[in-house]
Amino acid sequence: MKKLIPYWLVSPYILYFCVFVAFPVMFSVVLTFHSWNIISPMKFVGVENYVRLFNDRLFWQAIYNTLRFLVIHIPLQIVVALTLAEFLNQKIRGQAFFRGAFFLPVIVSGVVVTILWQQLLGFNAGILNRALSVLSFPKVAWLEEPAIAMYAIALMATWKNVGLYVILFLVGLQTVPVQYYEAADMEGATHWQKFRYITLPMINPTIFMVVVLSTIGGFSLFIEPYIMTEGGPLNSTLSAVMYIYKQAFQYYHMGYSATLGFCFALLILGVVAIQKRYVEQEM
Amino acid sequence: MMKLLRYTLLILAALSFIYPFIWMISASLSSELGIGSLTLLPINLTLRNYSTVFERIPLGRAFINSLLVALITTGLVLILGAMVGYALARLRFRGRNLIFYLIIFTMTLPFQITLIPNYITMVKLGWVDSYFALIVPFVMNSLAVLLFRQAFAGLPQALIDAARIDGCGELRIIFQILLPNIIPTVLTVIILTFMGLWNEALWPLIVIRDESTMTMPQMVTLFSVGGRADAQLGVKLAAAVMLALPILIVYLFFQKHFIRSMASSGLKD
Amino acid sequence: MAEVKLMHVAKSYEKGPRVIRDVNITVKDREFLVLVGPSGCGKSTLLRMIAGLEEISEGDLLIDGQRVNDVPPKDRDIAMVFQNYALYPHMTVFENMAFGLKLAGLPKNEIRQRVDRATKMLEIEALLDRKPKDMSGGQRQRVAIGRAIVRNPKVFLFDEPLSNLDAKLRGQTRIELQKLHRELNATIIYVTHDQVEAMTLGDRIVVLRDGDVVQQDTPINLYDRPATQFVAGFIGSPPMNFIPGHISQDSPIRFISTGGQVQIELVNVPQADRLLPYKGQPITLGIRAEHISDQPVFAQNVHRQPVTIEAIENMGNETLVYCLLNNGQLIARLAAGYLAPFGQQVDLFVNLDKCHFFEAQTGLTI
Amino acid sequence: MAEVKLMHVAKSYEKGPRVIRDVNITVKDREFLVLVGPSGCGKSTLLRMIAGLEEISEGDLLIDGQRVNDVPPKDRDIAMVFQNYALYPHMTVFENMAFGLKLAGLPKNEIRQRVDRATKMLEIEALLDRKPKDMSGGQRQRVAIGRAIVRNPKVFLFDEPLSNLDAKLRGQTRIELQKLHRELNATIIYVTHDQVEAMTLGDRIVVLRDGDVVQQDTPINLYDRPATQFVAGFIGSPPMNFIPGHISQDSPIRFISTGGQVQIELVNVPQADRLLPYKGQPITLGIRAEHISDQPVFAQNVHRQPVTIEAIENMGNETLVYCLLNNGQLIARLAAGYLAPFGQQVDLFVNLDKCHFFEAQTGLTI
Amino acid sequence: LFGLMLGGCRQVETKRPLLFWCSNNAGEITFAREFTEQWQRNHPDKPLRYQPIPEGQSSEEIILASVVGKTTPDIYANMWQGSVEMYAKAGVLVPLDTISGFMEFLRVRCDSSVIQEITSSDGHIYQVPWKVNPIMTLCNTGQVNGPNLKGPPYTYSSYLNAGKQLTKDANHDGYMDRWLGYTEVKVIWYQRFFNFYPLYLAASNGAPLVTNNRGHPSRAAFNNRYAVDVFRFLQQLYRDGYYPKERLTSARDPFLNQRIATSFTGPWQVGFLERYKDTTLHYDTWPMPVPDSHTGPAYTYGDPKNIVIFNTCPDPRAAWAFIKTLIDKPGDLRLMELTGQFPHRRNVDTDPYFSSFLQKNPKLLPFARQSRYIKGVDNCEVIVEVFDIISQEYEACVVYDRKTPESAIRDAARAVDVLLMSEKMNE
Ligand SMILES: Nc1ncnc2c1ncn2[C@@H]1O[C@H](COP(=O)(O)OP(=O)(O)OP(=O)(O)O)[C@@H](O)[C@H]1O
Ligand SMILES: Nc1ncnc2c1ncn2[C@@H]1O[C@H](COP(=O)(O)OP(=O)(O)OP(=O)(O)O)[C@@H](O)[C@H]1O
Ligand SMILES: [Mg+2]
Ligand SMILES: [Mg+2]
Repeated sequence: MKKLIPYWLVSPYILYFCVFVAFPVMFSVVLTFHSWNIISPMKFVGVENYVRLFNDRLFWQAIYNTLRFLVIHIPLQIVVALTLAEFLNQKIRGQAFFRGAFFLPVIVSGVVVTILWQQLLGFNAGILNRALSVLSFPKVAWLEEPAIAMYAIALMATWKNVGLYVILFLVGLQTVPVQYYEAADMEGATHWQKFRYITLPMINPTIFMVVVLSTIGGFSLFIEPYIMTEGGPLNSTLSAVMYIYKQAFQYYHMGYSATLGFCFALLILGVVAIQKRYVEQEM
Repeated sequence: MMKLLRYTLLILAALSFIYPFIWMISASLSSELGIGSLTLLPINLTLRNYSTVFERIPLGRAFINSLLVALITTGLVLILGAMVGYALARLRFRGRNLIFYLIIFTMTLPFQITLIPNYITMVKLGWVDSYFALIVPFVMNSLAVLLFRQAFAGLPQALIDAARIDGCGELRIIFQILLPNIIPTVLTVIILTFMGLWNEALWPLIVIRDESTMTMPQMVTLFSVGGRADAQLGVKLAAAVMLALPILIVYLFFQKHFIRSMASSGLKD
Repeated sequence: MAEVKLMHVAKSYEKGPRVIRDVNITVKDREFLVLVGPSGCGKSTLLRMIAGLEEISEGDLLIDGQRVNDVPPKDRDIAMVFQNYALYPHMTVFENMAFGLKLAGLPKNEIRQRVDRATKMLEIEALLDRKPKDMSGGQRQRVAIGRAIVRNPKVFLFDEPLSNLDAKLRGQTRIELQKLHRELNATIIYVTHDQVEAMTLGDRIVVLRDGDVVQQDTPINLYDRPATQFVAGFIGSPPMNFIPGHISQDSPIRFISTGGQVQIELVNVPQADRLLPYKGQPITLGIRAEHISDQPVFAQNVHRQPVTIEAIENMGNETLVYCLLNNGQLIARLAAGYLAPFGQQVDLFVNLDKCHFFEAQTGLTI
Repeated sequence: MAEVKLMHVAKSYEKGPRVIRDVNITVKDREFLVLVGPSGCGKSTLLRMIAGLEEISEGDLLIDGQRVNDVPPKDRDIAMVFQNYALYPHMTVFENMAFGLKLAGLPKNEIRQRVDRATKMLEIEALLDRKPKDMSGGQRQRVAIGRAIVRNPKVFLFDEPLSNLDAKLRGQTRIELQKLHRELNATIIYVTHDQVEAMTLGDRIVVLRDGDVVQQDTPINLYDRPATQFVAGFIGSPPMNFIPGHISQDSPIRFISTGGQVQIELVNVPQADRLLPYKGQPITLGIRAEHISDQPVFAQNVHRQPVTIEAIENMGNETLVYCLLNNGQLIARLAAGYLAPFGQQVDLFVNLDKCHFFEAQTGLTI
Repeated sequence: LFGLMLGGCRQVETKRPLLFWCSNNAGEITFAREFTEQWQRNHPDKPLRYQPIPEGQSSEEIILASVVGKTTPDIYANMWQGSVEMYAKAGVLVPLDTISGFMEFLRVRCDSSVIQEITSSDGHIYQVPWKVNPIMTLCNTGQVNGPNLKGPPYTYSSYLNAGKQLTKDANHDGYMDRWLGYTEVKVIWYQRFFNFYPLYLAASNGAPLVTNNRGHPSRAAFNNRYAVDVFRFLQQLYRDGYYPKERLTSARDPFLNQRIATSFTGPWQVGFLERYKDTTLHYDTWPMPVPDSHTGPAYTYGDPKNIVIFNTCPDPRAAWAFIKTLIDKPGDLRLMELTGQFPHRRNVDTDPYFSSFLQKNPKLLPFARQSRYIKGVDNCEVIVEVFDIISQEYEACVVYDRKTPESAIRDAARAVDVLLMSEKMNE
């Protein structure tokens, strides 16, 4: 009887897992071998979906875009978050104010943020461009120029999330005992040397966690391009998730969409696993 | 010198985070003609936009829905998350590691995979257009379980032992003895869950069609992309402000605990 | 009347080796029994098995003659005081003490009474409304004991209750525990890894090592007649000096240290007869610091040993002298104020009547 | 040659009261100076001011006669060992030790040489490639010292370097620090709150209290001739017994304890003359545990005092007896094996030659 | 938890009122309310209630989801003609031609060409043609009739000429801020209804995008010079900067702001402009621009929205009876009055029943006239994807000038053929 107690406690999770994780995953796997438009019956098509996937230029473009987003977004995020955190991690008046300000976008709904950023990024009326022209810089076609649009999206995603990472880094920084800095003071390290040789290595775990978190988050890039650009211009911001969504909910190619989703999930798990391995090695 | 630079940079950064919100609020209070400008203060101050929003969509009802759903779900996440987290952290049983890995797996699983099947599940259960569809799929939160697991693992075994000697059962140990001692984690879980639920727009869009069951973000999304805003920016912004306002107020209210508890809740690993 | 009996008790954790092996202990009614041993030897495990917090893998646990292996903790009529007190941090002192009683369904005024009595006994009446974090270590310690007392248990279990206190407070609390034991008239089982606590508190001491009972006896007997080299080294501070060597083949038998720097005639030592069979075999000689002197005060039966002084610690009331001997160290406890330059050769005198001899292989006392 | 001189040094933290008040200390070349005092008395603050980690609010700090108040830490030619060692966790032992030298721009082989010499001295050659987390407390401690040594500083600063070690290791390391001091020939300033460390390590001890220097002297002098009641109580274990009372008006002068249970003729005590002016005034009598005996061995000048035995701690080599006296406690250090039933009245003998007397108000020694 | 599930399942159907989903803009909601109330008064025995369709990104999504969820309404007004085929094939719609009196009613309302357009590939009719919104060229008359300008109606070259005159940098900050026109540059498929598709219909006199020969596999039908010309024309507009690539929708409506002089849009825009315009804005409406050589009327896209009855409906006859009240002449008039949209019936512009309304709303008159020359979309299950493929090429060619119009149209046609082939095979 006593042995059963743990199982009672985890039973809600098991039930939940079966219904909301295991079933969907299995269902998706089954779907990948079918053609289905939701309202008509499913039709078995063998590996046709997989064949199609390999020839789907747009899907690979979407994967490429997603990776490109990660490559822009993650370093940007880390540099900005770390800089702000490092600045905050000092005797500073108005700590709470700054932390609160940075955290503001995190708590606000993505819907609000996108509505807001549409106003920020407009070419003519956009606040950003108007600020630029006030400072007599040339205006930038943030969302209309294929080479730039992804940067704009990354900027927006960074703006939205960076507050969380500032906090995480701040926590990381504060767990570095002062003694290390004092010891370094005794040995004559400069500000930069202390940051480079003590802070950075010491918050390595935090950095890796931020990388992993924003990788997972970045792979699910969806709402920003969905509302801001619809994947354009010239598909330059079409993210994998968006494409999967489009296949499912615009064309109702459920089977194909599931196939895409399935392969994409494998990719994510692979990347995260590699990262995790790396993290474990580091620590 | 260094200090001056630091403050300048911080203030600039803070401005870039706050200004858009201020602009949004003041624009939503401006008349349609005044919106174009970059000001901090509303031009031709008016509440027209807000009254228009309320005329066109039942935002009050949506607010109640959102609140109800978020509160109930958060409560359930707390209870269930604590139970599972406790079992994982403090009890030894066969399959414990398996469950732990399942949770990690769930966390990394992209939502697109589960979206359609879950919708079908909702249909099969007849939960479309009901609160169940908004609540049940969210009652388990992997992050909450992990946070609880970590927090429980950090408590001394002796606390549990003492409670056992005093005659507590497992549930009483969890909720009467342990939970009061990991308040930061509880707060973090509450805040993160509540925030996530409050802002969730995609899932309601899929499972809720009935206006009287809609949540606020759903309503506002539909309003701003749909036809009822008549493409009027001020009205859209007003709706967006209404959506952001409750969570902002909660946030301002809790802000001190908020960040401190995030910091001390072990979110760091 | 509360007697605790462990009969062939053994424990192994899941997929682990045995951490307790065939332990037999009888704790008599009203006895203060101390379990002592180095870290990881299984003291806590044993105590937790008695408390019912850990399953007993094999053997029987009897309390007052009744087998309680499968009785849940709360029904064993025991109370436990934990190392870090394990006070519920979110409850006041009163609530902490009353919690168990409330769960047991006692009426309010009964609870009140019991708590009052305990707080009076421990002189913590003033703290009743405080929370643990607002108290000093010593106060918490008392509350933890109070929480145990209110349950009127037959047996008290203590798991290193003093190890979180600073040296001064620890000394005070030891005295109070002695008094408490007299007042409560209860059976107490007390775990510590500190030999001083064991020596000063226990009516009887059980020395554990790697899950085995090495010796159980009164403190004085443990100190004067340790059963093994391990016990001899564990009890006493500074630890007993050990000099490895062997017994010479020739007669009269002599102890010759490894390296040969120490050579002692053993004809007159009390154990002379028992040492005879060890001729030519390796043994270890043990001598406590206080049985070494800088003057030949011990009548006749002394051994003069030249040593090199390595360090001196003047404690005010005594001086510990660390000497180099045979590549090993010899510590002598000399009178306060003893002074000698470092590196100097001096002669020390070893009281041969107080020497111990141990089998080199088994560590058993000869 | 490295002399450290603190002249009228004071410190107050921003918006705080003074935590260091007008301190004057001269640390002589090659001296091992220990700063000791209760927690919060300002020891660390003082040390950190010497290191340059904390600003000096008032007064001058001279190293070798040069004022260094405004010299940054790295240029003061000092090295510091921190309480929890502050080894960089992500660097190996070698990197830890070499870090400061690398920053100073020393050539590679010079660094190698210096590290080699230090590791040899500390016998940690085998650890060079380990990271701190893979080492025991004692090993980390040595590495921390090694990191200080490689810098060839004039002055070593230690801030409670042993407080994270367990009792046994602490004892060992004390001895090693003594040896190290002899080998390095360096000036050492050492902070601790443990009086045993202070007594056994220091050439000279500075006792601090609330930011003030109470007494600075050699260990033996501190023990035998404490300047104040505070020092007397702080140094020595168990602490000195204090009996509050007053000097009688009548002649020959007597000490009468509050409550009157203790009455001692003071004619023959060494301080008799100095006590005369205190007639009728409150004073405190102090006597160390080892100067109380259960037999009148101290020739003539003893005082027989009946007491009630409250607790007995038998340590094996000695017995501490806790007696009730005058609502207070009196601790006597008696021979090993002393036994007496609790609650019994016995007579103890106080060696009047070893008594201390303190002004009740100021605590100053009379 | 189990209790929760049981509770959720308890949604037992009792005798329920018919549910009518209307579009969810203010006008149509009022329209639905009025007619529902009227119905309730006249038929208290057949309860019916209305509800604005819960709007999603597109109402198509909502309908589909409700089909999957079996939460479809009984009557849905505002079904896009292009998506009826899919639902018909899935068998969730009631074939209306089986209801007695339906065909008779229909023949009175519409031309035979319309009836042919809405007849499904299985020969049944699943939709009631309800309303149309012809896409036309809205012009700011204050601007387009300026000096050096030959005003509307436009041919490609006169339109381009207008662009040259009207596009300028009014505040001299180095950036254009007045344009000839603007159409959405996003690749979303339905945005082509407001640029490429009506222009294509106008140029080709209403040619289809996809051939639909019964028995043969469908093929792309737009690989012709009309489509290429349209692409070239539009490409020119962007290349010369007459149309901004930058998104203007996020700010206030640019036509209202007089930042653009023309706009391809439907009659709903009139209501919007009347409500929000300031006094300096004057405008009028003309057909879509046509190639210079074009003769005859200019067709356009009519954006037909139709009424369907889902097969979850317990009483299709009552539903049809209700629908009839919506689309008889008084219903159609009321629709115009409330929404400014046009009934899909013949001779709206000349029928005296509607003339007084049109006289009162002269701005709508051009749309009424245009409604003689409108087309819907081809009856094709994957029409959405067809538009999406065209959109992709449209963006590359027209907006970003990365392709010639010829190759863009050719590539699009090829992709559509592949799509249609694979659809055929999957059937
Ligand atoms: N939950 C457990 N699972 C597996 N092994 C355990 C567990 N708890 C303790 N052990 C092992 O059992 C042995 C005895 O542990 P125990 O805690 O009883 O030692 P202890 O004597 O109390 O030590 P300490 O003085 O450090 O408290 C140790 O080797 C330990 O590693
Ligand atoms: N940064 C600071 N700001 C304000 N007050 C401080 C600061 N650091 C220390 N203090 C105060 O200065 C006094 C002396 O502190 P210090 O750390 O020197 O004590 P200590 O003797 O080293 O004590 P311990 O033995 O506990 O280390 C204390 O009262 C402390 O509260
Ligand atoms: Mg233990
Ligand atoms: Mg300190």
